[in-house]
Amino acid sequence: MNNIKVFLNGLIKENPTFVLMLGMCPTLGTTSSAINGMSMGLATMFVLICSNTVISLLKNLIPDMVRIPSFIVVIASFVTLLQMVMQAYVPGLYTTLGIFIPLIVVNCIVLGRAEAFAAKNTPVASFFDGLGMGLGFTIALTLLGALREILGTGKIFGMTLFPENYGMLMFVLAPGAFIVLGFLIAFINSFKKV
Amino acid sequence: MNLILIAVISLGAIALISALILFLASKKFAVFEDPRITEVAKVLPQANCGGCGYPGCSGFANACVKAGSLQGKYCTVGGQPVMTKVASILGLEVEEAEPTVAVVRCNGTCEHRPLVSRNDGTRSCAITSLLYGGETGCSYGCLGGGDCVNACQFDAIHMNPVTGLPEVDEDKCTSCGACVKACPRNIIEVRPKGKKSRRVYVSCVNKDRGPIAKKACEVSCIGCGKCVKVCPFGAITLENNLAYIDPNVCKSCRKCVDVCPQHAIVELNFPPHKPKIAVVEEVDSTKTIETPKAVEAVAVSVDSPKENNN
Amino acid sequence: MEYILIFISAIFVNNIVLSQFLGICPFLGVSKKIDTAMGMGAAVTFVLTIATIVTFLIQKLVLDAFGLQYLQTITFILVIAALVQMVEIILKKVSPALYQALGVYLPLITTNCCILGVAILVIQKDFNLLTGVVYAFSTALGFALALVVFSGIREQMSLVNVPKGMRGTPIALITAGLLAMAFMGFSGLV
Amino acid sequence: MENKLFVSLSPHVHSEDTVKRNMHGVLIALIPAFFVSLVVFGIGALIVMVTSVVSCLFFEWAIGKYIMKSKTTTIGDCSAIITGVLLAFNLPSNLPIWIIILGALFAIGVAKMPFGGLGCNPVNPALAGRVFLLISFPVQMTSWPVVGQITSYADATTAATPLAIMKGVINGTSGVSLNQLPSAWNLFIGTNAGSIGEISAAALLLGLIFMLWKKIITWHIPVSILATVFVFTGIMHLVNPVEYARPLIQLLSGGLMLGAIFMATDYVTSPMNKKGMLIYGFFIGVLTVVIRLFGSYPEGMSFAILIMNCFTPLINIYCKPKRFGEVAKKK
Amino acid sequence: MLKTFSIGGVHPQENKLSAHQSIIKAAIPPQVAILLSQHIGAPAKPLVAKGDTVKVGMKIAELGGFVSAAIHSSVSGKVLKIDNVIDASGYPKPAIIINVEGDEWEETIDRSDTLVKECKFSSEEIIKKLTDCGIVGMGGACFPTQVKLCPPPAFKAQCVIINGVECEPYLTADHQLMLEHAEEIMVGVSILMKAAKVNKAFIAIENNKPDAIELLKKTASSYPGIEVVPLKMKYPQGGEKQLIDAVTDRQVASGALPISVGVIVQNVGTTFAVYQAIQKNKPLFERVITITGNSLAKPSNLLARIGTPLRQLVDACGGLPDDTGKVISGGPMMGKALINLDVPMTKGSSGLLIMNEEEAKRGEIHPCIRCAKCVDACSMGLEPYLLAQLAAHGEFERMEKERIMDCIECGCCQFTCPSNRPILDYCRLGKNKVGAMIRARKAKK
Amino acid sequence: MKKLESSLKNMVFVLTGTTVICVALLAYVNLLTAEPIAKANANILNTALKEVLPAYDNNPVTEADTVFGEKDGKKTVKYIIYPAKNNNKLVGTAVKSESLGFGGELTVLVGFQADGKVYGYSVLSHSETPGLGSKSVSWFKKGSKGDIIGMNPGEKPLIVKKDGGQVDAITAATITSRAFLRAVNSAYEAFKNNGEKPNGMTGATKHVEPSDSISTK
Ligand SMILES: Cc1cc2nc3c(=O)[nH]c(=O)nc-3n(C[C@H](O)[C@H](O)[C@H](O)COP(=O)(O)O)c2cc1C
Ligand SMILES: Cc1cc2nc3c(=O)[nH]c(=O)nc-3n(C[C@H](O)[C@H](O)[C@H](O)COP(=O)(O)O)c2cc1C
Ligand SMILES: Cc1cc2nc3c(=O)[nH]c(=O)nc-3n(C[C@H](O)[C@H](O)[C@H](O)COP(=O)(O)O)c2cc1C
Ligand SMILES: Cc1cc2nc3c(=O)[nH]c(=O)nc-3n(C[C@H](O)[C@H](O)[C@H](O)CO)c2cc1C
Ligand code: SF4
Ligand code: SF4
Ligand code: SF4
Ligand code: SF4
Ligand code: FES
Repeated sequence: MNNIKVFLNGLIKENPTFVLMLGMCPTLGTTSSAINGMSMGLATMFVLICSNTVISLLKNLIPDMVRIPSFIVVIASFVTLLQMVMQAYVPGLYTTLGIFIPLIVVNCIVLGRAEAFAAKNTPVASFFDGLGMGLGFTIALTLLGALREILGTGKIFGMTLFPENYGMLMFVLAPGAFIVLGFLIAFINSFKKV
Repeated sequence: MNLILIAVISLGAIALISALILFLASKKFAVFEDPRITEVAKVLPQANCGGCGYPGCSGFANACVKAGSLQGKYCTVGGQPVMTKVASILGLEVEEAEPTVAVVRCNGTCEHRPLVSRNDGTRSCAITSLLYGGETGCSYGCLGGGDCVNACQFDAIHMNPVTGLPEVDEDKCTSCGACVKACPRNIIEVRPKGKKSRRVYVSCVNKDRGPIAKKACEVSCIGCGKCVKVCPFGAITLENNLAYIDPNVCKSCRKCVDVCPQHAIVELNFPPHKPKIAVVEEVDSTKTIETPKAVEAVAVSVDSPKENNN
Repeated sequence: MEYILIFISAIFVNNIVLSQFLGICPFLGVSKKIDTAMGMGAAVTFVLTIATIVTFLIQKLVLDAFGLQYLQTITFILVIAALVQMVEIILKKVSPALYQALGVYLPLITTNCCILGVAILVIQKDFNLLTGVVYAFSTALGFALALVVFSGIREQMSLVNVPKGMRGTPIALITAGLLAMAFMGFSGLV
Repeated sequence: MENKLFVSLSPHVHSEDTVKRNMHGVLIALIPAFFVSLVVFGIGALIVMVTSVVSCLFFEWAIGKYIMKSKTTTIGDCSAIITGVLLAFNLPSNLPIWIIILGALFAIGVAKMPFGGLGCNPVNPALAGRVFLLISFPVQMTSWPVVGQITSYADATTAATPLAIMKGVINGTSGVSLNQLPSAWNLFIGTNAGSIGEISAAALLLGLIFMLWKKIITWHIPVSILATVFVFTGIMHLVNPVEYARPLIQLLSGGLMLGAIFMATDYVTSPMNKKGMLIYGFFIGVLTVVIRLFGSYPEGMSFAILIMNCFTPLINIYCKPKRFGEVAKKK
Repeated sequence: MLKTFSIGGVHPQENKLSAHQSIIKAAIPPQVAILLSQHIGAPAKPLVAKGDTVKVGMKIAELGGFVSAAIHSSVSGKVLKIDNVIDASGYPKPAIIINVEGDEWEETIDRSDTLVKECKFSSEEIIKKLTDCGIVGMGGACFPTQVKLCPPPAFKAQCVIINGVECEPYLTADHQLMLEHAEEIMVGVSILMKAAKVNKAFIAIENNKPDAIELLKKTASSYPGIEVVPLKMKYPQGGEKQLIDAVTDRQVASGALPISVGVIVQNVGTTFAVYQAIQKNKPLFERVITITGNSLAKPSNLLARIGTPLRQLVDACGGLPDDTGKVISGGPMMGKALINLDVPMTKGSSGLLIMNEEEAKRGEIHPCIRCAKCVDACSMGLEPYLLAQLAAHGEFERMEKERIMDCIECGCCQFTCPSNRPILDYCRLGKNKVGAMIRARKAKK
Repeated sequence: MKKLESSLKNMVFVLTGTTVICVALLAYVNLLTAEPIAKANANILNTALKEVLPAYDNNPVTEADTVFGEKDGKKTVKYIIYPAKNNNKLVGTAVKSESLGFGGELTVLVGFQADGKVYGYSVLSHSETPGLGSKSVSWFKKGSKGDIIGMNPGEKPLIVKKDGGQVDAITAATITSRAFLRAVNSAYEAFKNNGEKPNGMTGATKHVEPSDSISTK
C-alpha cells in the first residue's frame, strides 16, 4: 500500500476518535484545554509511531501465544521512556496530564494498531500508519480541547476570546467533555453521510 | 550498571514467571473449543475494544462462529479486510454461486386494482394482514405498507408512490432475503438474476378463481393455463389457479408473456423488439461477471448495523 | 468510617467513569444491553480487586524494595495482562458457568484503562493494602453502577426513534454527559 | 354506492384524553405559583418567564425545522412551554437574559431534541437546563433578589435563601443560625427569597390538587417524596436540632414542593407503574436530604430528580406492575 | 360497594341507544350464506351439496374435529353452491349459500312459546344434544359449548357464571334478552348446572341494567342455587378472567383456563340457546343482534337468521346513512370493522355498529409520552406501551417474557392513550408472532 | 523469515528476552534522566520558595523541618517548614500546609517574614474547580481583590468577610477561600511553634482535619 494513503487513512477515513471511537479515556480526560489535548495527542503519537515501527520490525520473532504480552512490553517501554523524559524536561505538563500518560499503554489505539497493522506490514508502512493515526488522534484531541476551552472559559490556547464570566463552566468539567464530543461526532457524521 | 542489572533481573524474572505460568495454565486447563473460534480470533485485531458490541475479540469470534453468519457483525478496528478474512474462515462467501435478486411478484398498482375500503389502521403490512385482506379486493396482493422496505438493511427496496408497490434496486440488493421474511403475503421471492438481469416471471400471487381474481385486479393471474401450454420447456406449473415459472427451467424465450390474457407475466430488461435473442443462453455463464457482487454484499452488510443500532 | 468514606467517594462522588474518565471504551461499548453490562461490571469488579492486590504487593515487595519505581507502568501492565489471561484460562476449565457469565469479558479488561489506572492510583494515593482493596473494589462497583444505569437508559432509548444523525455514539455520549451531570450532585458528600 | 368504509383493528372508540389536554392541565396548575411570583418579584419574574418560554419554543421549532428537518413542528403539543415555564420557575428573578437563553438552549437542544423530542428524553429537560446553569454560572445562579423589588430586574439587591441559611449552619459559618429561618407560615405562602416558582408552597399545592383532580398525575410520586423527606429530616432534626432544621421547614423550603409536584412527575422521565413510582419518590426524597445536609450544594432536589431520572429505566425493568393471575389463588 | 375486577379497566361512554327496544323478528332474506367456520376450532364439514333442498333447522354441516360445532340451515330452500365469501375477518372463507324458498321448519322443533321447566335429560345427554344443536358461546369467541362443559378430568367445575355483563358500549342484545326471556334463561342456567354437575350459578350483570337485575333476582328466587350478582360498571368486566375475578375473587393464572379455578362462564345468549336446544329441540340458527349507531334512524334489537346479509338488517333499521365511515361487527371496543355490508351474520354476531366518518377516523398519532395511563388501564396488568414498542422493533422474544400472550385484546390501552397510539395493533402483531413462535417450539418437541 | 512457533522454549525466551532488553534500555534511560527529574522536582519547590520568601542565601530545602501529625495511629506529614536565611540570619520561613477545599486537598506554601507577616504564597497543588476555586492561585496575591500579603495571622486569624473576617472571598468559591485561609492560619501556627507540635487551629469546623480525605488527583 502506498504510504501516503496509509497516512491519510488514519487521519481521515479511520480517524481513531471520530470513526473508530478508540482511546476515549484520554480523549475525554485530558481535553479541558486545547493545549492539554494537543500535548496528550502528541504524546500518544510518539508512542504510536515508535511502537508501530518496532513491532513491525519484531513481528516475525514473536510467537503467537506471547504476542500480546510482548507487544505490551514494547509499548510499555516507550511509554515509560516518554514518562521519564517528560518528567525531566516538562514537569508541569506531566503533572497536568497525570495518570493518562502511563495509561497510553492500554490505549486501545496503540495496541489495536500494533495488532491490526504493524504486525502485518513493513516498518515503513507501519511508521506512516502510526503517524497518520497519531496525527488523527492529536487533531481530534486538540479540536475537542479547543472547543471545550472556548465554551468553558472563553479562551483558546490561553488567549482570551471573550471575558471569562461568559464561559460555561460545565464544559471544562466532566459532563461537558461527553456532550461536546457527542455533538462533534454527530456533526462530523453529518458530513460523512452526504 | 548495578542498578540496571537489578532492574533487568527482577523484571526478567517477572516476565519469565508470567510466561511459564501462562504456558502451564494453558496446558493444564485446556478446554476444547471449536477450532474455528481460535482461527477467527487470530485474524481479529485483538484490540478488545468492545466496539463490535461483543465482549472482546474472542466474544466476537465466538458469536461469528456460533451464528454461522456475519449479518450485523462488524469489527470496527479491523474493518473490511478483517471481515473478509473472517468470512473466508467461516466459508461464508463461497455459498453464493448464482447471483440472485429479490423480485416483487405483484403488479397490482393503484390503477390495476381498485380500492374497496380505506385502511385506517397502522401502516404496517404485518398488522394490516392481521386485520383483513387489504384495501383492494385482492386478498393475496401487496398491502403497500412497506414492511419489506423497513426490513431491508441495504436500502435496496423502496415504495413507488405512484404504483403503491415496492421496487427493488437491483444494484443494491444483496438477496439477503430479509424482505421475503418480512412480507406477510409471501409476495417477494429471491430469484436468479438471469443473464444481463433479464428475467421472466409471473407477477401475481392471487390464488382466487379466475372471475374473482379478475374482478379484484386487472392484471391478476386467472389460472387459464395458456402459458403452461405455450411453454416449450415445461417451466410453468399451475396450482391453485396460479401459474409459476420455475426460474431454473425457464430459458427466457418469452413466449408466455404474449399469450397471457391478463398481462400477468412480466419480462424485465429485455431489449424491446428482438424476441429471439436470449433463447438458449446458459444462466450459469454469468458467474464470473457477478463475483464482485458477492464481495460488495459483505461490504454493505457489515456497514449498516452501525446505523441501525443505537 | 474511613472505609465507608472511601466507598461512597469511589462509587458516587468520584465515579471512575463519570468523573475520572477511566474505562470509557467498555462503558460505551458494552452498554447496549443490561445483561452484558452486568456481566462486564461483575468481571471488572473481580479482576480489579485481584489485580490491585497483586500489583500492590509487587510494588511494595519488588519495585519499592529495589528502587525500581520507574518501571511501574511496564511491570503492572505485564502482570495485569498475565493475570487476566490466567484467570480466563482457569475459569474456563474450573467453572464453565462462571466463564460464560464473566469470563467472556475478561480479554476486554486487559486494555481497560480502569484496571491499570486504579492500580497506579492506589500506589499514588498511598493507600495501604486494606484501604487499597476497599478503594479498588468500590471503584469497580462504581464502574458497574454507571455501566448498568447507562445500559438501562440505552436499552430504553433503543425503543424510541432517535434522529438518524444522533444515533449510536453521539447520543450515547450525550446521555453519558447528562449522567455525569446528574452525578455531580454527589459532589462534596465526602 | 356507499363510501369506501374505513377499516382498522379495534378499539374503534377513544377516550377524550389527549397530550394537549394533559399539558394544558399542567400549565393551568402552574398559574397560581406564577401569580405569586409576579406579586413577589414583579417585573423580574415576568422577564425571566417570557424569555425562558419564548426561547424554549424557538429552539424547539428551529431545531425541529432546520436540524431534524421534520415537516411538522412539535411546538403545538405545549411541552416546550412547560419546559420553559418550569425552567423559569427554577431561576432567580434577576438572572441575565443571555444566561436564560443558554439554559433554554441546553434544555431543548441537548436534553430533549437530540433524543427525538417529546417522549424520548431520558432526563427532565427543564432540570437539565437548570443544573447546567447552576454548574456553569454558580455566581449568578445563587444570588437571589430580596423579595418585594417589584420594578427592579438586574440590579436587585440579594438575599439569603432558607436553604443557604441551613447550609451555612451545617457548614458552621459564624453568624448564621437556624433562628434566622423564616417561619413555616411565611414559607407556606411565599414571602422569602428563592427561585421564581418555588417560593409559595400554597400555590404549588393548589396546582397539585388541580392535577390530581384532573387525573393528570397520580399521588404516588409527590406523596412518596414529601413523606420521605419529612421522615428523614425529622430523624436528623431529632438527632441534632441545632444543626438540622425542622422537617416542616425543610418540606416548605427550596424547590422541594416544586420538584415533587411538577418536575419529578414528568411523565417521560418517571417510572411507568405505581410500585416503581413509590421507589422513585422514596429515593428522590433520600437523595435530596443527603445532598442538602451532606453535599456541597445547598439544594438537592434538582440533582436528586436528575439522578433518579437516570435510574428510571432500571426501575421500569425490575419493577413490574402487578399482573393478573399472579397472586396466589384465593380459595 | 359493588364488586368488580381488581386490575385496570376503563369507562367508555355507554351509548346504549337501543336499550329497551323490544326484540323484533327480522325478515327472512332471499339468500343466505352460512359460513362453515363460525366458531373457534376446526371448520364444520358440509353435509349437503349443490342443489339439495334444506329445511329450517336441518343439519347442513357436521363437526370437523373435537373442538368444532355443527351447523344448521337457518332457512328452507335450495343449496345454490358452496363457495368462498368474505367474512367479518375480511378474508374469503367457505360458506354454504342457500336460495330461500318459503319457511319450512323441521317438525321436531317445538315452535310454541310455552315454558318447559322440567329437564328430563342426564348430563351426558344434555351435552350430546348441545353438540347436535351446534351450540357455541355467543358472547364473543364462539367456543363450542359442549367442549367447555366437559373439562379435562384433572379439573372439576364448582360453579357456572352466566355473563350478562354486556360491558361493550352500544350493545343491548343480552340486556333485552334478559328482560324478555328471564324464565327461559333461568331454565337454561339450571340445565347448564346439571350438565356441568354443579349446584351453584351466578348471573353477573352490570348495574347500568337495574331493571334486568331486579327482574332476574325476582325470577331466580324460585330456582335453587342461582344467584344474581350486580357488578360495578367497568370495561372489560365481560372478559372471562375479569368476570371470574369480579364474581369469585379468584384470578385465573396466566395461560390457564377458567376451569382451573373451577368456573365455567357462559353468556346469557348461550344460556337461552341452551334452553331452546334442550327443551324445544331447536338448533342454533338464529340469534339476537343489536343494530345501532348514532347516525342510524332506528337502533334496534333484531332476532335474525344466521347467514342473513348484514345489509338487510341495516335496511330494516332505517338504512345505511350516507355519511357512514365505518361499520363494525360487534361492539366498538372489540368488534371487527367490515369492508362492506355483504358479510353474512354468524352465530357470534352480537351487534352491528354504524359510525359516521367523523366518529370513525382514528385520531392523529403522537409520540408516546410515557404517561403510564395505558399501564394503569390494562386489565391484565401488562405494560402495553412497552409491548407496542417491542413489537414495532421486532423484539418478539422479549415480548414473550413480558407476557404478551396474556393480553386479552380488550383495547383499554389504546382507548386510554392520550397520544392515540395504535397500541393494540402492535400487541396483536406481537401476539400473532409470539403465538407462532410458541407453536413452532412445541412442534419441534 | 518464518514466524517463530509457539513452543514453550520460544515463548519463554522471547517474552523474557523482550522484557530484558526493554528494561535494560529503560534502566539506562532512567540513569540518564534521574538527575534532570530530581532537578525538575527541586526546581518547582525552589521557584516556589523564591517566590514566597525574601531573598536568602542558604538552602532551605536541606534545612527543612517536618512536623508530623497523627492519624489512625500513623505518622503523617503535616507541615514542612523551610527556614530562609541571609547571612545566617533568619529572614523568613516558608511553611507547606494542606487543607481540604471544594474538590479535595489544597496544598499551599506560605512564606512568613520573621515578624509573622505573610510575605507571599504559592498554591502547590489543588483540585478545585477550574475557573472558580482555581482562582485561589492568584486571588490572594498582592493587588488582587483578596490580597493577604502583609497581614499577620498572629494578630488575628485570616477569615473571609462573609464569616466576619477581613479577607474578600473568591466570588462564589467561599469554600475554597475558607480552606485556603485555614491552610495559611495553620501554617502560621506551625511557623510560630517551629519545632513543636502545633495544636488544633482556627475556629475548627468539621472539615479542618486535612488528611482524612481522599483527594481526586
Ligand atoms: C384451545 C382451547 C381450549 C379450551 N378448552 C376449554 C376447556 O377445556 N374448558 C373450558 O371451560 N373452556 C375451554 N376453552 C374456552 C376458553 O376458556 C374461553 O371460554 C373461550 O375461548 C371463549 O372466551 P372469550 O369469549 O372470553 O374469548 C378453550 C379455549 C381454547 C381456545
Ligand atoms: C374484553 C372482553 C370483553 C368481553 N365482554 C363480554 C360481554 O360484555 N358479554 C359477554 O357475554 N361476553 C363478553 N366477553 C366474552 C367472555 O370473555 C366469554 O367468552 C363469554 O362470556 C363466555 O361465554 P360464551 O362461551 O357463552 O360466549 C368478553 C371478552 C373479552 C375478552
Ligand atoms: C461545578 C461547580 C464547581 C464549584 N467549585 C467550587 C470550588 O472549586 N470552590 C468553591 O469554593 N466553590 C465551588 N463551587 C461553588 C459552591 O457550590 C457554592 O457556590 C459555595 O457554596 C460557595 O458559595 P458562596 O461563595 O456564595 O458562599 C462550585 C460550584 C459548582 C456548581
Ligand atoms: C405532569 C407533567 C410534568 C412535567 N414536568 C416537566 C418538567 O419538569 N420539565 C420539563 O421540561 N417538562 C415537563 N413536562 C413537559 C414534558 O413532559 C417534557 O417537556 C418532556 O420531558 C419532553 O420530552 C411535564 C409534563 C407533564 C404532563
Ligand atoms: S431485504 Fe435483502 S433481498 Fe430484499 S431487497 Fe433488501 S437486500 Fe434485497
Ligand atoms: S411486498 Fe409485502 S411487505 Fe412489501 S409492501 Fe407489499 S405486502 Fe408489504
Ligand atoms: S389490549 Fe392487551 S395490553 Fe391492552 S389493555 Fe387489554 S390486555 Fe392490556
Ligand atoms: S398511554 Fe400512550 S402515551 Fe401513555 S404510556 Fe401508554 S402508549 Fe405511551
Ligand atoms: S481508552 Fe480507556 S478504556 Fe479505552
